[in-house]
Amino acid sequence: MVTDLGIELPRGMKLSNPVIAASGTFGFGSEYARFVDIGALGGVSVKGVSPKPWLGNPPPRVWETPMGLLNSIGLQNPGVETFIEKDLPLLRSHPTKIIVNIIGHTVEEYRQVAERLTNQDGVHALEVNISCPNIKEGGMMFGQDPDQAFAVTRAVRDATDLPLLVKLSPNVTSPVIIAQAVEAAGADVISAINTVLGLAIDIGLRRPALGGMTGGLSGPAIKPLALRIVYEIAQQVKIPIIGMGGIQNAEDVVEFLMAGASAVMVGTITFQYPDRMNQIIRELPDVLQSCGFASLREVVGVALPQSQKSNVQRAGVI
Amino acid sequence: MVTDLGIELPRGMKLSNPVIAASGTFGFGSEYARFVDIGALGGVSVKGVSPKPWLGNPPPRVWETPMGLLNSIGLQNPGVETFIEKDLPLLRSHPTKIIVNIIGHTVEEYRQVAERLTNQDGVHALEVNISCPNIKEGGMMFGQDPDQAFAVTRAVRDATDLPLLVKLSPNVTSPVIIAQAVEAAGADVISAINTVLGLAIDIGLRRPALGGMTGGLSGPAIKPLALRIVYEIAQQVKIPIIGMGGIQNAEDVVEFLMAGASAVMVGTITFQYPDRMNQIIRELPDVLQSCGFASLREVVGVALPQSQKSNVQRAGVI
Amino acid sequence: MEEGKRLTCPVVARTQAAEGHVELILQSRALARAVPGQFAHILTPGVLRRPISFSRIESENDLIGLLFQVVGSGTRWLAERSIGNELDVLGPLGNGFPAPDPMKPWAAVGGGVGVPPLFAAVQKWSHLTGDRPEIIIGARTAGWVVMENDFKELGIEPIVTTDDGSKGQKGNVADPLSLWLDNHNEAQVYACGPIPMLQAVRRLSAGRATTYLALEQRMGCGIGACLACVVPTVGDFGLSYRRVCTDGPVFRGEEMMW
Amino acid sequence: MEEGKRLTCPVVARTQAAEGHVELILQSRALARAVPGQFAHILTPGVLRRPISFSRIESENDLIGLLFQVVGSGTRWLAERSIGNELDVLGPLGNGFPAPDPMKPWAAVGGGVGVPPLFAAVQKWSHLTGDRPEIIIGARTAGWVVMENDFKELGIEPIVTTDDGSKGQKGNVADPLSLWLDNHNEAQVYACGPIPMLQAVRRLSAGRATTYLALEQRMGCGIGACLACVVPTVGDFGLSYRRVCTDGPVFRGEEMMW
Ligand SMILES: Cc1cc2nc3c(=O)[nH]c(=O)nc-3n(C[C@H](O)[C@H](O)[C@H](O)COP(=O)(O)OP(=O)(O)OC[C@H]3O[C@@H](n4cnc5c(N)ncnc54)[C@H](O)[C@@H]3O)c2cc1C
Ligand SMILES: Cc1cc2nc3c(=O)[nH]c(=O)nc-3n(C[C@H](O)[C@H](O)[C@H](O)COP(=O)(O)OP(=O)(O)OC[C@H]3O[C@@H](n4cnc5c(N)ncnc54)[C@H](O)[C@@H]3O)c2cc1C
Ligand SMILES: Cc1cc2nc3c(=O)[nH]c(=O)nc-3n(C[C@H](O)[C@H](O)[C@H](O)COP(=O)(O)O)c2cc1C
Ligand SMILES: Cc1cc2nc3c(=O)[nH]c(=O)nc-3n(C[C@H](O)[C@H](O)[C@H](O)COP(=O)(O)O)c2cc1C
Ligand code: FES
Ligand code: FES
Repeated sequence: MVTDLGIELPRGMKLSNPVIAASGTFGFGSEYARFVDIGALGGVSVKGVSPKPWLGNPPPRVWETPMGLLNSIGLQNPGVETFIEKDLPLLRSHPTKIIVNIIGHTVEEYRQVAERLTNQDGVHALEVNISCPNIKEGGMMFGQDPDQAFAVTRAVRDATDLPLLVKLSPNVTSPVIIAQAVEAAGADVISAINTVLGLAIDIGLRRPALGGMTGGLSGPAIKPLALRIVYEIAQQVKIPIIGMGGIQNAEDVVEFLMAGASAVMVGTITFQYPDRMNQIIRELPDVLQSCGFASLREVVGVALPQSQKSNVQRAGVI
Repeated sequence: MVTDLGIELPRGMKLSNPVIAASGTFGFGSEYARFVDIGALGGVSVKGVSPKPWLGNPPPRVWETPMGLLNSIGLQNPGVETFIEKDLPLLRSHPTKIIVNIIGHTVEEYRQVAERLTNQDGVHALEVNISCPNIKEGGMMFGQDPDQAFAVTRAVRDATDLPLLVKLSPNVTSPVIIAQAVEAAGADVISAINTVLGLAIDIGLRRPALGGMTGGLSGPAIKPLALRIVYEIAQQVKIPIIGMGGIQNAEDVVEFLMAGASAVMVGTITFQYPDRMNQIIRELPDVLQSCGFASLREVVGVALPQSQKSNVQRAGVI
Repeated sequence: MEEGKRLTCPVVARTQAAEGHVELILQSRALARAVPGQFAHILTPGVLRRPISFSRIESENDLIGLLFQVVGSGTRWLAERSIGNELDVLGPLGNGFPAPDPMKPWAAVGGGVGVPPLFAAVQKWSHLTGDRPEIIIGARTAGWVVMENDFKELGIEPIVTTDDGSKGQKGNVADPLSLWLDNHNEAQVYACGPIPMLQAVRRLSAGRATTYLALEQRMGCGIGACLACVVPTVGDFGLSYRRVCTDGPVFRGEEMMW
Repeated sequence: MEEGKRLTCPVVARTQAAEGHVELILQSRALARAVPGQFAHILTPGVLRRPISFSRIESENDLIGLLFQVVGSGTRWLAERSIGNELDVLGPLGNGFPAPDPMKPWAAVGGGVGVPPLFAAVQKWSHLTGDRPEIIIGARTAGWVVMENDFKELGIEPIVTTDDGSKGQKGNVADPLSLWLDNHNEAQVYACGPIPMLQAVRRLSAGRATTYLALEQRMGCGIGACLACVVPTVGDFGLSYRRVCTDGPVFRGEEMMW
């Protein structure tokens, strides 16, 4: 029986288990406090934070699609100062790892917000969001070009010694090239994937359903795409990967682990079932057991082509 | 009430309605003959055909995902000679438009098969598949690079005067750049989209679920991605677009039309409901009516940003 | 205000409230402590829960009502629930209406499925105010007028308007409201309905009455975490998007930027 | 062979065939003209239909059986059907078993849910052959043995094997088959079950018996259009992928390339 779900990511970042709340779906943590046992989560990645407050996109900002959710939030956030002052104190009262998702319009803004968050009590890691499809400048732009992805990652790397996750966009021809660029620039972990650029039409209104026109698709619909990207990247980079996209249950988590992820993030399903992450953590040992595994370590990358498994094992500091 | 669903595509290709069976999901047509009124369809795009027979990928070749279907057929086909001899005669007995989807490992193979199909009785158009994610050489490779997309399209264009559809891959950073390349190379119509590169893991077997490892995702799950690509391309090219990806009903068809498509193809849903295309064609007039349209022409591109609508109207030879 | 929880609530009654409109009565001690204007976020087969306001709140017997129009997959599924089925609900959520000032004239204006939360408010507070509140309820057509009889059972005769004139006054709720405002000073107006109706209410009331508007917006989480459900409001530095689920659903008219 | 159609068939009986196994009896004139080894492609809530063989075919009263193990979402949904529900079915599909040669010894070997199509074959043809066919049915464990009593009702005592020895002989179907083949010449063996079992059947029968194997493969269309359901077979120029849905499900042992 797998009893220890603990994992260790680079720079000594230890998680009690591999299940982390995905950025943007869990607010700044405390909103869900009365529905979820936050202390039992492996970690919480908070909503993207920028140097100054951002207004976000016009509503409607969400639209349901077949087994998917389109969103166009546009990274509305109160800015890093308000986050540090108001939200962080509440959040750090929970015994979990806090990952702050950061965002900027320019490389300099990414650097600024990273610097400001470094040495803040309760901030355990940064997740550089170079993949948000819902803003006009910055965001996904940086994640679609290897040079820009490198530049942002390097600037943030220079500004902080916190563990650095870089979150990749699926909306590219080759996710591997971007992954290699951010690895070369000093990323400690790759988060994959952010949402898939999509659109819905409100046929009654004869216009795009979302206020921001296009939006980001999340939820079970994108799981196969997310798994493919994790599987491709795991064969070509050495740093660990946190996989996400459409996870609904412990079996889905095992799929991501087998495809090469060392941990996972869980987003959209929380809207339906606020405590689903807790349930997944409870059920994971049984599912691993029934697949014949004695430890989490054995599972990671087991579905990769034979020659690539060692890569992941080397990377897998788990 | 919209009574005339007829549309006219370039080079005088007239369809009785805008609903076409999608390539690879409708075989060579006759398999479905006892379940579907083929003559009532706007057209049929047959399974991809290559100069010589192709073996295809090892099974399993399909896997169900949340509202989606992963496939890795690998373009098994009997080759163009057998197609002309055995399948085409059966198919052309139905009063519909026959579009032959063509595929090759090299530019020369695409040219060959196009040439061979030109002037064949019953072949009304060619659809150049530069977007199949399930073959190692050729296929999607050509659809991920604008220069190669141009080269294939130009070679086929030079070999035939049939109406030329070019089918694009969603697995690219910028579908618009590929669309512009094939437009410049002489494509008459853009088909968008082919399947989305994905993966599933069979956690019991600890390996990718499909024999070919990765596969192509189709079905309702991909509809938002497909609509986004149609909407982007419609703003940047002048030739008409045939939209597809996850269409289940007449409302979905209207979404694609509003996003800028002049016609649609319908694939995966046929496996569940063989006669769904017939049903969609029957219901389309009512749905258009209830949205307040008096003709098909008015609908196309109505959800595009204001400045772009004229583009589509110019293109929309419907 | 009551803190929302995740609850499992049995359906104890189901009525056809109007053509294509159903009211479900749920038994729940926690929900029955809701304030009118609050809502339940209900699990249905889709990827998102569905927000529905409380149409009645009976704290004496732990019952609440959900009255909704069947407009899509979620409400269709809800309409198929029957007695004994259980619903998975987050609630009560959001900020409801404030209790009306007993000293001031009060009108409640509802359009379509905006009527239910106003009924809950009137049911709770109508005995507080000196005069009975003025009730104005509008609908597209006669078959869609909801809760008229419920108001009558409280002893209040609502003014009914229909767009097509098939019942009550032809037209919308603006005309009777305008008339009422002409005759009442320092009034308070509670309203819920489509945006154009709420805009009219705000315009008519400007400078004459305090308005409380219960808004709708497409929601994700329903509890303030995802920033999906925003509406444009007047912020310190101009436009500011605020959340219907936790900053609302009830806003004061002058807060809105439309 | 009967041409498959799209049919709506009522469930007229439902039995718990074994632990986690259900048999549904459908009424359908068209399906009841199926050949043993053919299958139905059944609409369930997923994106794909589910293929299930006919476990019995009673053309006199227009009834067929579908006996399946609950292994996932589709079979779970099917197991929840009850009398009066209707199924949306494409069928009968595929090429069934040939009628056995009455002059030759006949054995039917089934593993797990491979047993049902063999029962349908034995039910139809056992009176044709001089000797009763030899029936060998295997399962993981006692609770999963299916249709043993059905064979007994035909007057045939099947040999039962279980992997864990909880019922019948411990081990798999290979040992009793091997024994039988030692004592029968120019035999014909019909088999259905997991691939390793079918491989063993083929190996044991090589040069001694004609084998007909009913195969499974994940399917798309079920009618030959999508080329999803292929298995590796011996073609004119080496490996050739052929379709289970229309070239099979029944293949001769020597056709397989495994
Ligand atoms: C605070 C609040 C209170 C509400 N109270 C009521 C009520 O008492 N009675 C009633 O009939 N309706 C009410 N609504 C509207 C109700 O939520 C929608 O009609 C319902 O969600 C439609 O779901 P559907 O699946 O049937 O429609 P679909 O169109 O299939 O829904 C698709 C998606 O859009 C969302 N959606 C569609 N229409 C609306 C809408 N008007 N507002 C918010 N989200 C929407 C759905 O929640 C779902 O996520 C309320 C909405 C809000 C925000
Ligand atoms: C010709 C044929 C005849 C069959 N006859 C029987 C029978 O008589 N009794 C019985 O219990 N089973 C039979 N099977 C297997 C049966 O089709 C699967 O068990 C069933 O499809 C599983 O569906 P699910 O939704 O419960 O499982 P899931 O695993 O949720 O299904 C996911 C997908 O995989 C497919 N799939 C899963 N397992 C199989 C399998 N073994 N073969 C083919 N597709 C599979 C499903 O059809 C579906 O598309 C037969 C299969 C074939 C091809
Ligand atoms: C409403 C919403 C808001 C999101 N906001 C962010 C964000 O601020 N930063 C970010 O990196 N990802 C954001 N995401 C993406 C998620 O973190 C996650 O990558 C994606 O939703 C896929 O996971 P899921 O399918 O489990 O939701 C958001 C997703 C949703 C649905
Ligand atoms: C089983 C299968 C086989 C396919 N084969 C082809 C093919 O040969 N050529 C091609 O251009 N597209 C092929 N496609 C892609 C479809 O034509 C279509 O682009 C895609 O499935 C999206 O539409 P849908 O969601 O309606 O199925 C195939 C799709 C499926 C599911
Ligand atoms: S619905 Fe998530 S913040 Fe309101
Ligand atoms: S399932 Fe489509 S060809 Fe067999």
